[in-house]
Amino acid sequence: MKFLLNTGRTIRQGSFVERKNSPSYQTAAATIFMNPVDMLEIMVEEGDHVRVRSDVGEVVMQVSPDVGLPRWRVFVSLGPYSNHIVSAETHGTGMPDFKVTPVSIEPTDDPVLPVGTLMGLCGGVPYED
Amino acid sequence: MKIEDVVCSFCGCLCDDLVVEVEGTRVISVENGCTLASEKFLGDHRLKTPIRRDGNSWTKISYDEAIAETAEILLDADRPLLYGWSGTFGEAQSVGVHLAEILGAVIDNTSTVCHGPSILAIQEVGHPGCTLGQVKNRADVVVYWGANPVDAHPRHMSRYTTYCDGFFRKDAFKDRKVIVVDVRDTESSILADEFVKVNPGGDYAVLSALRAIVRGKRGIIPPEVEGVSREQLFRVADICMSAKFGAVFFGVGLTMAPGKNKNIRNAIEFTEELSRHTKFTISPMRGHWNVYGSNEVFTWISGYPYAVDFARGIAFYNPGETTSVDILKRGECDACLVVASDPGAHFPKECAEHLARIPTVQIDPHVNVTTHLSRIQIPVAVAGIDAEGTAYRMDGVPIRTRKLFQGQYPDDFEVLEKIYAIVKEAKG
Amino acid sequence: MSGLLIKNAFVIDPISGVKGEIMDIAICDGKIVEEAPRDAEIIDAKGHLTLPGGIDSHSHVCGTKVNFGRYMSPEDMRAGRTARKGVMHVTSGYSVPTTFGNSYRYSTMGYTTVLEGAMAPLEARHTHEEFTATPHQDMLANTLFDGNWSVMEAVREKDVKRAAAVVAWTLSAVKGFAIKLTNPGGTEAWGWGRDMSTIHDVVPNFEVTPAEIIGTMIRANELLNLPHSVHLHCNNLGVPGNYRTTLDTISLVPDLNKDRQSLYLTHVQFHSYGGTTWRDICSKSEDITRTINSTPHVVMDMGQIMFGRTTTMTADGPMEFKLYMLHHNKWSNHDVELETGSGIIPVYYSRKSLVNCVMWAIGLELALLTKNPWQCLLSTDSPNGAPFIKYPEIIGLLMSRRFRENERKMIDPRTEHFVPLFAIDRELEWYDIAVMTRAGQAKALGITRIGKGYLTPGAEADVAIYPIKPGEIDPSVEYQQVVAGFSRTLYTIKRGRVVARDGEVVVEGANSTIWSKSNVPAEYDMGSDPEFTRKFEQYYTVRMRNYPVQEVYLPRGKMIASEAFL
Amino acid sequence: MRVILKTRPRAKPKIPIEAEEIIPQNFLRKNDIRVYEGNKERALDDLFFVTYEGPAVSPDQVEIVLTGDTGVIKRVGEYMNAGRIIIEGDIGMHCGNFMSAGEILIRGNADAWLGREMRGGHILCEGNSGHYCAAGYRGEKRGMRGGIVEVRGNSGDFTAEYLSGGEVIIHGDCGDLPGVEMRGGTLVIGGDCSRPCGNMTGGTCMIFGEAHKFLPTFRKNGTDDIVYAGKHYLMNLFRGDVANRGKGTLMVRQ
Repeated sequence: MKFLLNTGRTIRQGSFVERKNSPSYQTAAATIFMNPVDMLEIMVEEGDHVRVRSDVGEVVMQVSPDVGLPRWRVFVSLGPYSNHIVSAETHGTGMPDFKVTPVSIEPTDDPVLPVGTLMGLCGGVPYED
Repeated sequence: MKIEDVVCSFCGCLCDDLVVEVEGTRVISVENGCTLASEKFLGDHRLKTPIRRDGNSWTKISYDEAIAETAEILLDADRPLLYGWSGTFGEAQSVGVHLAEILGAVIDNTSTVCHGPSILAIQEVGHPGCTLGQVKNRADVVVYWGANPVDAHPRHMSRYTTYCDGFFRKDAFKDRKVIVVDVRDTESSILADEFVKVNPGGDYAVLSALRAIVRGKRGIIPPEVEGVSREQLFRVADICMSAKFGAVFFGVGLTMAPGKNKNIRNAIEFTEELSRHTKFTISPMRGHWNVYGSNEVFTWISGYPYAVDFARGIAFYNPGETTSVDILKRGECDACLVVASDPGAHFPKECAEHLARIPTVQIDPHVNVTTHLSRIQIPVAVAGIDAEGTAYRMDGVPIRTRKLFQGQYPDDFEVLEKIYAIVKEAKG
Repeated sequence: MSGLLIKNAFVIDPISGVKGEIMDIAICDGKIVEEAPRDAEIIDAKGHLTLPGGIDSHSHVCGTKVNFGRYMSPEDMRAGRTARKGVMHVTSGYSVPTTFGNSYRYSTMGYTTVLEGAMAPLEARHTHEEFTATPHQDMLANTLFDGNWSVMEAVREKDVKRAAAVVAWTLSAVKGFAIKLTNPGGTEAWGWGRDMSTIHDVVPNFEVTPAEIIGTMIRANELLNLPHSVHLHCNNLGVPGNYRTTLDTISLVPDLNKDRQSLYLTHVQFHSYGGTTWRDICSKSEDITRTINSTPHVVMDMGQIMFGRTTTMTADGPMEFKLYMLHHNKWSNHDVELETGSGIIPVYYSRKSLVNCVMWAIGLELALLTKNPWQCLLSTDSPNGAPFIKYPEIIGLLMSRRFRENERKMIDPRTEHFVPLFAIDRELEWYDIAVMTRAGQAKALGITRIGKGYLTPGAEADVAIYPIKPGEIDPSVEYQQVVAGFSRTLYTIKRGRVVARDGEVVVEGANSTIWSKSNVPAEYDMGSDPEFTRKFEQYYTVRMRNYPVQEVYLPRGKMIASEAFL
Repeated sequence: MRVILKTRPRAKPKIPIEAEEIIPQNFLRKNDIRVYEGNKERALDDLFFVTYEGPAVSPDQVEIVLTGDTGVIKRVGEYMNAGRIIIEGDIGMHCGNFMSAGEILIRGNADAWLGREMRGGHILCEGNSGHYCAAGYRGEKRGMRGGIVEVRGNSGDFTAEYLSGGEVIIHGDCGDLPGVEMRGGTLVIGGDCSRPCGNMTGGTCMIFGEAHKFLPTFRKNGTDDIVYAGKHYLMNLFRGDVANRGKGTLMVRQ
């Protein structure tokens, strides 16, 4: 199913910014919020994993319901997971389209990757503290 | 030991009324702060020593080694990028600009992915603004547009707007009308007297419509503009025009939406239009602690607030070209120094991939997402906790942070000065 | 001991009564002395014009609004860009240059001391940070009190002593130098989008008038025994017919100080307009100077405008909004809680605009019609009238009637019907220029007491040697040489050290920041006044303890202490 | 005279080259043309194989041909006032900045800021152009003031921003907000675009494709039969942007 991805600050993501290797940060940054009707439609429940795909990449996240979101709109806090699927195109302004990325979402059994592993996919070497 | 009037170093509010209790080199309690402040002060997850990536593993190295290697990496580069700066204090930012100047580097701060578009808009039409106390004491209408203070600036409403009494607003909660404009319901929109829900990417059209209404052109407005009814647009315009003192606060919901700087420009011109009828001001909700300070410091030294390219010796500025995301996306830079920020977390994947490809050095107290992409990381004291210096609040008010205890880490200023000294020696 | 001996200098030192004679100047450890140390370095001035270091008593170079002027003007930054070279940092900017750009340009013009015209106390730390990055000039900050709530409350209570106490606490907290009033009362009214149109209008909610604020502050200033007088930007700046406001204001001023003026009026050009609209605006410089000539206890600066583009910036928020309504370019405004405001817009002064031509003429007339050069100092209110790099051209215009006549041919021909300029024959002399660019400033600012503005033993060794031989050129004819000469010194010497030579800056520089502290009796210490502190904590958005500027921001702070008569 | 500049292979091919000295007038009298690779100054020979063919006595007789990996070369043709530049492939940003006369032909694509603040002359891009084609500079009140920029392919966002004079013709589609802040001159869009002419105060914009997300602040002003490039079109006329002074003309094909 097609969705429009919006990203932004959340207090939970903000709370764990200085512990980015922690499971709490992972949970805060890799949760995708979705209208409950949409969840029914793609047959996922709270905590289930989904694969989110855009033109530039794909990433696995876990779902959480949010009735405040209109249908076909999803929200992820800013961070490495949402940025895995946001394009670096800035339209000559320096600023990527963090607010409007078209994505498709489907259920998956794959795990949500830890931050270090995700950066490993980008060519980095995970550092475990 | 209890320390009063402590300045928080998390967001652009720079709340300076925290009471922090310290035992030795640990913070044990925080009063008055929001959740973000508490986490910041109580957090105890520092990187202990400088580290270096050797192949697929990490080794601990000394500060001297780390600093010497960093200088070498920067000196070897043909197009180094110095990015970050908002998490540190002005004195360190100043060394950073001079380092960029001597290296012929590009220096950019986190405005690039925050309020960079606001700066571009201000450069087109200016900025009718004020300090936060003006709003606190006077405002009877407050508009949050594309901003969610409850999550991003948790005390903004209680220190400056909705819940804060002022000299001319003795009962703020009753005396002020709050309008929230956003694409989704948020914790902040629940608190609004008037919630305007706009289609994603529709802000520009809504602002144009509001401007036309304020100019007396109601007749042209169609029944609906980007999900907002004509009746609501009229109502919002009327509330604004009948305000005695109105204040617009806008967030990244506006700067990041399609149209970017043009959205902000439209919001500023809306404010200017209102200024012909009554008193109105507009202010960006600057996010990352001292990001506004980095704009200030960059400006008085180089003339430009961010995205400054010294490759040709003189300062050149052109966001979209000299901004970090663009430079990384195009694979231009051949070395990167990251200071007090986390592009690994906050830049799109293509940028992270380039950071991993080139020698990236990070100066930061904590392990963060960029750590995994770096070659070297140098841990430093945390600004506002064990390091002190100047920071600028979102409205331009400069405040000096306190050093709560003497820790074991050098601060950003000391580390950067050492790198600068080596570079200066080499450059003559 | 480091010494320097300047030989064969053609010295004009008005404060010491030297009106142009060839002499030697001996310097030791940053001071002028009777005799230079034996190993002193020698500079042969070869008869060139040698003056005390230039002093700018009203310029906008550092602080929140200046930096915002830079921030919002990347187009301005495209001019004047230089790369790092030797000890010089990168510079950018034409009308609002970067701090190093300002500093180097002033230095090559022989200026060693600069007063920042307007500092909002709440944002003082910013001004001091930029002072540190303006390394070649000793800096002073006028501190804004025009919309200060505590001051207005004291004025309302007719309590001069309390007003003085608020000033004393604030100056000492923010390391300010003097009292600045910018459109007094008007900046508070602007908090509601309003303004003051006469000095007898009532400030909303505070029930005081500009006249009462000005009168009280002049007396408070003298109670505090501050080095400088009140420094006033009158109400109604830039409004046709505003000369009446200016004359009304001058009539308020008592003569209270034997050493200097009791009121300093800044950028008076902008306050000397007759007429009722932009269509019939005319010069009222004769009325203004007639009054100044008979009021020796008032000193003014010109606020000359020069043609070309620049950026206007002032604490006078409402005025900038009016200007924006005329220009429709870009407009910034920044109100500062409980204190003051500010505004910025870019402008272009055009020779084709009659209004601009009238403004241009008025500034020159003020200088030419004021009999006593100590009462009319040279300024452009930089960058409002023009960037300070235009000073040499202004000197040329003042010294040469021919230069003025040549300009007359290029401006709107109707100008002469609205201004008396072209009927004025006076050409100023070297001595007048020396007064109007340093000695007069030193005296008006009250900083001769710390060795500024003269060259006799005991003075600070701030010296400018210009490539001009006064006996050998006729400024009336060879005005271009005058302009060139004042643009670039042979040597600029700051605190006994050569800082610039032939237009090139040769050392990194380390300035001082000069500030005032008036010692008040304990009962007038606002820091422990319950009412003052209660209101502070309630209405400001920073804690009182976080407000004062720490000593660390003034690495070479120089305090002028005085005893208050409270 | 024909000057052929073929790029040499480079160790770090993504580092941009700045080459504002590559303009016809310089090749007539200047023999030490400098170019910049990142923060390093280079001689022209360091980065290009240079061949000269034939003589020239005035700059309008100079033709410069750029070939090879030219897509990262910035500022070619800046302040050009005569002659001709032919780019066989792509060209980097700011091609033809401030040019006042002469001709630039780009056979490939042009990166952003093509013809920025152009005063006169002619730029033809056979491929696509990037964002801010024929636009202004940050903070400046006026963008392109004269001359012609013609793009055969598509153009990016903010095309002709602050256009004040001259003509911009995009045969293909434009991105978002073409003609934004426009105050004079003519913008012609052959294909589609979105949100045209936001905040325009003057000038004329013609759109022959679809105008998506049309702004609510343009006033319908009837229709008109116009002739463009020898053909008749029935156009819907609009005046706007009434969020501002509203003195611009926007035409969209019916």
